Amino acid sequence: MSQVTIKLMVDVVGALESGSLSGNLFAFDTHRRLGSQGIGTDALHTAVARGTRIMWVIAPLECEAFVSLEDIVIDRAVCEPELNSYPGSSVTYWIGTVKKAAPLTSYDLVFSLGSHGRSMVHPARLALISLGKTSEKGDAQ
Amino acid sequence: MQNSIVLLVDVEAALADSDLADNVYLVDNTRALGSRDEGRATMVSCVAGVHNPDGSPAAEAVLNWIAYGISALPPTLPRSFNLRSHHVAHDHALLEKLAATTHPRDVAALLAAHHEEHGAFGAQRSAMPYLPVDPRSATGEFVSPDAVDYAAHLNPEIVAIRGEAVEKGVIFPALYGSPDFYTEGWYWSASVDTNKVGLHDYILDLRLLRPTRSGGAVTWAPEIHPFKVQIEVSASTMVNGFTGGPLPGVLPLAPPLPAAEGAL
Amino acid sequence: MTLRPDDTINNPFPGQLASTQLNIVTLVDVAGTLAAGALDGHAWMMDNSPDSRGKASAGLETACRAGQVLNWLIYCADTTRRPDGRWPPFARIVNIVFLSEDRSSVFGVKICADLKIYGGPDAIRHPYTPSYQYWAGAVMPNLAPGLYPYRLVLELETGIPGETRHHALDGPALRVLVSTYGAA
Amino acid sequence: MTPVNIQVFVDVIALLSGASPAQAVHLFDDSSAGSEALGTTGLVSSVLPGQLVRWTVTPLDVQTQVWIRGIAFGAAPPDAPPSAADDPPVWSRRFEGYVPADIFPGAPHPYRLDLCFGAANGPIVAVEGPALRLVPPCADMVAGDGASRLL
Repeated sequence: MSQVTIKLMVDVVGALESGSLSGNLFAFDTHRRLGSQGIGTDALHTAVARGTRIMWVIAPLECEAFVSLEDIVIDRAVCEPELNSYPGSSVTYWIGTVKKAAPLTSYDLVFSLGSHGRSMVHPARLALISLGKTSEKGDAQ
Repeated sequence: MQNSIVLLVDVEAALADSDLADNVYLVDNTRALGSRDEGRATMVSCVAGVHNPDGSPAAEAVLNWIAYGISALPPTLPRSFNLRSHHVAHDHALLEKLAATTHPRDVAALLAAHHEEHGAFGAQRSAMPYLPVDPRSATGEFVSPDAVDYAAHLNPEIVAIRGEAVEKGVIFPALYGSPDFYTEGWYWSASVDTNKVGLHDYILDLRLLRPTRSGGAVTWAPEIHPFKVQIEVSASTMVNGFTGGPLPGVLPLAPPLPAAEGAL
Repeated sequence: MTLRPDDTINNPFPGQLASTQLNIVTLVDVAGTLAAGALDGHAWMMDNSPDSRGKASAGLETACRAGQVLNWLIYCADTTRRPDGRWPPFARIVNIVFLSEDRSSVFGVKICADLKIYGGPDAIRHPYTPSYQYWAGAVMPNLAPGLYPYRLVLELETGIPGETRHHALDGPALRVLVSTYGAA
Repeated sequence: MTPVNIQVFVDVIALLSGASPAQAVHLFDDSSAGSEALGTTGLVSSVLPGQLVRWTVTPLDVQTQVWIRGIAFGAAPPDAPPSAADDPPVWSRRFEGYVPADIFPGAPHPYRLDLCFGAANGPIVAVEGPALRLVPPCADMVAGDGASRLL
């Protein structure tokens, strides 16, 4: 069983200022060589196969800025991410296993930002794509 | 003004490729000032200098660097999560359990369980000087330092900042301490001479650790990989916000005054 | 240490406090302090923790959690270079001393790990190598919730070379909240 | 006569997350003639005719960016354009000026402080409430005696 980490780096101040995560979210994963597309953008498409374990973790751009991932809205027939926290801490991550391969499954991310917990949704820009389709460039779009 | 420059590194891929190209992504916090190629290896950070009319700097310009492994523990974990003394506490707990055990089979089971959860009892983890004493995967699970898979979960470390921008006196980098858990208390920072306007290259030396198994033992060999980055320094002259000119005038208190230049 | 009801403050986002760094900022009017011979009315403290109390006073109560990194920064009211090229006198933090609940004695339990001055470079490679000079520490991970008063000891330049004065702010405190494990 | 420094401290993330300026902005000065409401957005700074007044802004979350975009005196309407145009960039504007010498002391002169943040076309937060109050020159001589001796 393979595992991929999706690291979500958020420019919290930029997102709060513009009221949008568009352009203020930078998503990275460790499957570039397996066909992931758009690494480093807010439209990351992660190449996965049935059985791939996916872990979503947060990284704020600045150490004084709070951000947490409150929800991942995704077709639950494909993946059912669960919220976990690191033992002895209140820092959380999401983890889920791909239940079936699908050509393209986009998902929403729901964040909470800043010291007063402003909620913000990043709709359907990130996606899971099938490992098998990696040779067809642009297929994910 | 402080620029935060973050490097995200796919450590596993970089080790497989023996190359950082395509496996490093950069992000900074000064897009509004003109930084470009955010999220890519080619990112250029913009530093906006401000000078007094006499050319002296009117504001400090500071760069801060940090490098994250994409698969490593998140940087926001408080220190309590991963105290350097945890393994000692675990070893003590094991000793207490062993003292209360009489049957050899139970001793073996305790030792096996401890090894599974926390690594070998009393292991000289410092024998691998670059490895954390309590290695954890991104999900927080204990990983034996003998597990080559652990390479992906280790953070790259910036060990030097050098190159043209340093040699020409554009940036003045040094290593600083902090009580932050994530970096084990170290980060790089530099001041910028904003008189040196233009595009400048510098090199970050990143240290990755490559595990190799020979016989039964795993050795972690440090590898230094240079990575070229650019900054673009611009400068503007400080102007008075009220007058639009270089010098302060009389404050425009209401009711408006007739032009009163040289009131002092 | 007695637990007050507000130690368990109902923050809607319990994850945030321990995972972000807090800045505790002191502003000192150096000239005013030197003229008055005391900090009273010439020094104020603030932080960026949403649940802190007494912001912009000398009695700041910083709401924080075990394990959290705290940075103590100091700013002076006058930082503009004089026409004669000299800089106005400035202030620095020389110690942070945790006190008993009634502030009558030094507290015997370690409150912060790695509490010390930071910002010094590993090497002065060049006259322009920056030096930042701030205090920082991480709240001890096993510290019980409660109120932990402290004394901020400041050293002020007087404008006369080699002559400094020392003053202390005795009003601030850390209010360590109950750590909430798990998700909100 | 020493200048008056008005320091504006801003919890940028709180302000952008919905906190009011009263919660997230703190104003101070070092006037030797006595000021009111230090630490609040209602700061009334005592200033003398001919005295130089300097404003500076500092983020409490030190890695964020905040600038004074403009300062407008009087009863300017909330949507009035700020005092400075878009050029030069906000980070190269210094706000300082001399108190007029020909204004009667006593009445406060309220002003509005427009703050802006990292983005070029981002929001502007208006801080209403602070004021300058002119005091007669003798007020300074009593309160500021010690300071002037040392400095």
